[in-house]
Amino acid sequence: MSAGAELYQQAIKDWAGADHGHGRLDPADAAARTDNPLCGDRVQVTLRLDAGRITAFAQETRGCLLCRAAASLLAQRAPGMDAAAAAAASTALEELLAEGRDPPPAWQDLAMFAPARSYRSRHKCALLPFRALRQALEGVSHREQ
Amino acid sequence: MSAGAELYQQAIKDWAGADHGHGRLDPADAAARTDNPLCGDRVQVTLRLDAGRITAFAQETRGCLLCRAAASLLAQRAPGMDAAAAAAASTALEELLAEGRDPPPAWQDLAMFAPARSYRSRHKCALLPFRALRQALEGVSHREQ
Amino acid sequence: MRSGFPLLAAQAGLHYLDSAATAQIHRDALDAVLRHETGSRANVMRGTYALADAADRAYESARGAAARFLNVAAEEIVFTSGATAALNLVAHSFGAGLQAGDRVLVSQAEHHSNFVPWLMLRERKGIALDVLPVRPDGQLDLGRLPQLLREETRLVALTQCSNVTGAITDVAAVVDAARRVGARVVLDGAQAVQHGPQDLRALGVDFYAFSGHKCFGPGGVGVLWGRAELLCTLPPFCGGGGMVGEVNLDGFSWAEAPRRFEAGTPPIAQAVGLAAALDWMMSLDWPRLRERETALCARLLDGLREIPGLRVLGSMAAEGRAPIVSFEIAGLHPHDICQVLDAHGLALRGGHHCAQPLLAALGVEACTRASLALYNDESDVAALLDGLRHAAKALR
Amino acid sequence: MRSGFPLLAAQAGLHYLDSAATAQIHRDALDAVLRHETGSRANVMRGTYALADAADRAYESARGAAARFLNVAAEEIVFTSGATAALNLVAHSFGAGLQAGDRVLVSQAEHHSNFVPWLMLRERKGIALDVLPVRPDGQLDLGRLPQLLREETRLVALTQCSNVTGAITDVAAVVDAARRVGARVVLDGAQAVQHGPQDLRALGVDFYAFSGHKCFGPGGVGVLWGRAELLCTLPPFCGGGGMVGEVNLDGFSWAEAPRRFEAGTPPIAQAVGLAAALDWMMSLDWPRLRERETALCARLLDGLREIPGLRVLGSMAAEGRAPIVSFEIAGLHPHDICQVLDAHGLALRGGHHCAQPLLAALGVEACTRASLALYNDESDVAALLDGLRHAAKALR
Ligand SMILES: Cc1ncc(COP(=O)(O)O)c(C=O)c1O
Ligand SMILES: Cc1ncc(COP(=O)(O)O)c(C=O)c1O
Repeated sequence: MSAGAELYQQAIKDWAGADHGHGRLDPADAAARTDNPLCGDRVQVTLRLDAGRITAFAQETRGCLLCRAAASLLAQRAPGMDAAAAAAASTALEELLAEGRDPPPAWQDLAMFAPARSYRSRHKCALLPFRALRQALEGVSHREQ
Repeated sequence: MSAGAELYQQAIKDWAGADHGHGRLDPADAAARTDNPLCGDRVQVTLRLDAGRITAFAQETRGCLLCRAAASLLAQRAPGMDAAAAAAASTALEELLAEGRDPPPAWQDLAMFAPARSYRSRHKCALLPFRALRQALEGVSHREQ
Repeated sequence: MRSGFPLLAAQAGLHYLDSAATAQIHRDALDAVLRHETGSRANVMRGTYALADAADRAYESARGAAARFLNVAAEEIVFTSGATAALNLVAHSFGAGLQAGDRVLVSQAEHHSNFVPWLMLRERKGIALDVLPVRPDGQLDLGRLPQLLREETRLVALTQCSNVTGAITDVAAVVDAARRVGARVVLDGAQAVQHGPQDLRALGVDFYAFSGHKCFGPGGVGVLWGRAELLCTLPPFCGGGGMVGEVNLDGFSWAEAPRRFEAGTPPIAQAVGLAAALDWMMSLDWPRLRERETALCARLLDGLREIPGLRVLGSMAAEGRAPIVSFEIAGLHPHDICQVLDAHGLALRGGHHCAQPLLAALGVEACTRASLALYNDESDVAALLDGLRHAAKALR
Repeated sequence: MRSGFPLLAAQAGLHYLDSAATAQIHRDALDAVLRHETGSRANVMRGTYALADAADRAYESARGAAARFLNVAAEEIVFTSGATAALNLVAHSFGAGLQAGDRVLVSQAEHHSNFVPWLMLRERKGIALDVLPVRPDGQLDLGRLPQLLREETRLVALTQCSNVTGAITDVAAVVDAARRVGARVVLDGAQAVQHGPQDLRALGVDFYAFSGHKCFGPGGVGVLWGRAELLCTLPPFCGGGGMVGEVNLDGFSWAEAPRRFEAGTPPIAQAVGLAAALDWMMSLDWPRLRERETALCARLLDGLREIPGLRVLGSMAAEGRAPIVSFEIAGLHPHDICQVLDAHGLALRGGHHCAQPLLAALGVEACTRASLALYNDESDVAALLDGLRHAAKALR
């Protein structure tokens, strides 16, 4: 398959299609929304927490396949994570996209985003849910940079 | 002499040096001031009139040799002129500068400005006193275009 | 045609279908910029040396070319940094005379550049903003004009051509209605100029804005046209060198229009390049080119009809529109579509195209846009239709 | 050195001494513009296709180059259409937070572009404007600062370097005094950048403005730098595409800085060209170049001393100044002087140089200005001194 289309491996389509954790927790202990003002993509994350650890995670995502796959993956992995773990996961994805660095063993699934590396304008798509999670955990709720 | 310096024929220097009509009439029947906002040059013209004809003309000019020569020349020729004659003189100079057209016999002295033709940015210098005169006669006193 | 555009000539495999965002630059425009920068570069504030005189002449003759392109007078041409800057200029200079109680009418089909400045003016001045709705076919609902145009309406700000649907505004009808209440009309020509010279006298509007980079010229330059009798009364927008008469500690006097609106060193080489692009455009056979654009657009629309789940935003007619076609495909995100298309050498843009109010009215968040210009041909359309079929397969 | 500047290379006989108005463009800048327009031209609002990505990268990396040139962060760089636009941006965006009772301090040495925007702000907002006087030697009278800086002073707007006298402002002293009353400082760097990279962190100012065409880059582009913590709180100036988050009929949200201040399509190729010019400048040996400029300036000043009736405006010292020298010659008008000089291949500008308040303080209406840049050499200075002797003869 030609470049570009290779981005859409079955794994991405599967994760996006699964749409794990879809919904909104109410009440929630933490929440954040990130937007990509340039295309209108949006991720809304709601969390329940116990002593700083995630006990429940929900996401409502309007976005492209990359964004939805990332949100869905995150929904599967979030329970049990604290702020440091969320930051580490986000960094792992950033480093994969920016430098091609292999993700740590616990985040091997992130490798499905590797082909996005050469499409800089798409990095933000995959990162959007991760940023939402970090923001929710940091208790800040400002607009996505 | 090289181009550019040829602009400064003795006639121009003489007319400018003579500074005919220097001063300001008070009272005056008509007055106008024209400015070149791009360099601060300024011509102030005051007139006395009788039935629309100039009986006395005075000019205060701050400007380059071309501007001063034109003001001085105008001071010598103005008495007796009416609005139509002033407009005709102004047009003669404009046409000389824009198209190289010979001035009419009565305005042969304008020919000293002919070398300015190729220096478009200088046309305004010579025209400034003529514009002041026209404005004074037209009773308008708006800023020079 | 393609050979006149260096980038397209160099990239034979590229199907450039994003001319509504930026048109490719024509060789003549690029050459003019080069020639100016290497032969006539100087500032234009009346230096008296030969080079400065050459720069002055070039800049003022660029004003003349823009005037000819729009069928107006050169003194009515204000060079700006682009259409956005031109529209903001109107919002500030014309807007300075407005006050609470006055109204401005905009349409819901506007690009953000002709929408946000009026939202900002509303904040600054407390004016009221009325919004002319769009119909589901993307056309402005001109039937609402009599009701929306009030005695207090001072200005109507509309696009000549939608950058999303390609819908063309019935300017005569708008001008007519606006005149009846004494309102002025500013027309955003950003999307129109790439499809041929304009006759503003015939259109009857009061202000007109466009950008160089959308009509085969350089970026960083645009034009505001305003009626002489308006320009000569409006206050300046930005302050700086060149737009003043006298300056002292107590204040300053205004230079005459158009220089009053050109504070600072203008984009000289860019204006010269734009003039070359406009001169080139004025040398073309536009009736023929328009026919060609329409035929190509028809072919595109016909092809899109065949694609399952695809919905075109606005009209499906190829006539009476600009060759700009936006669409959504059920279940596929525009970013993903454009990504796959890119892999097939197709340059299209997905997103809200800086027209969020319009997209909201049409019920979508984002869409994929194909825009055709005079250098596109049937191979581009065929490649796009092919690419969309691939995308549907790759993304599902 | 001269061979790197296409116009100067082509016109061997030209003594270009008007770089303070516009510097000649460097080959690298021109090449970068060309390369961009023919290889990477697209709009920069996040198109996802390869060409758009290339344009995005080029534009954002231009931001990086400007940041390196000023020793600041890339997110603090706002591209504008020039220094004038940058200063107007500050006057509007920072000025939006000011109100009657607040004060702005400007100097009498300012270019109109850093003077008129504050006169206009005074009209808009009813603030008070204080004016720091210049001494007869052309230096700002900094001794007056303690008295002029009041508790109500919110902003100090000064030039880093006078475009008439070449006087350099003691920025540290100004920043120090301004901090004491909590005022912000905007520095007009238009004349400084052509003489080398700047260290804004060391200078300690809050805003900085410059133009590309004065530092060997293309026209139509400039830079506003602002401290991140300031930029992120300031409201936008112009409205349009790219500077918003969400837009609907009720209002709009702001994009993050710096894009919040870049409404519409920015001057993309021009920013890329500017970056090439700045990269080239950053590769030079500035201590050596400054020495050379100073030596040349000394030679010029020495020569001018010999010319009967000539008076230099401001300082006669070659040290601690920019190589910009303005003068009058008793009985000769600057236009006439420049005209004769032009006939000798000398490009100099006569007039008020958009600094009427300064000229008034120095007691002249107009003057002749020679400004030296890195491509000038002793032959230029010799030709000028020669030309002035000719002018004195020809004009008397
Ligand atoms: C000191 C100073 N400030 C500001 C400007 C304005 O720069 P620009 O005209 O490029 O906007 C200039 C140059 O004209 C200048 O010399
Ligand atoms: C309809 C319309 N108006 C205004 C603009 C703004 O033009 P620019 O970004 O060149 O200022 C655009 C293009 O982006 C447009 O499509």
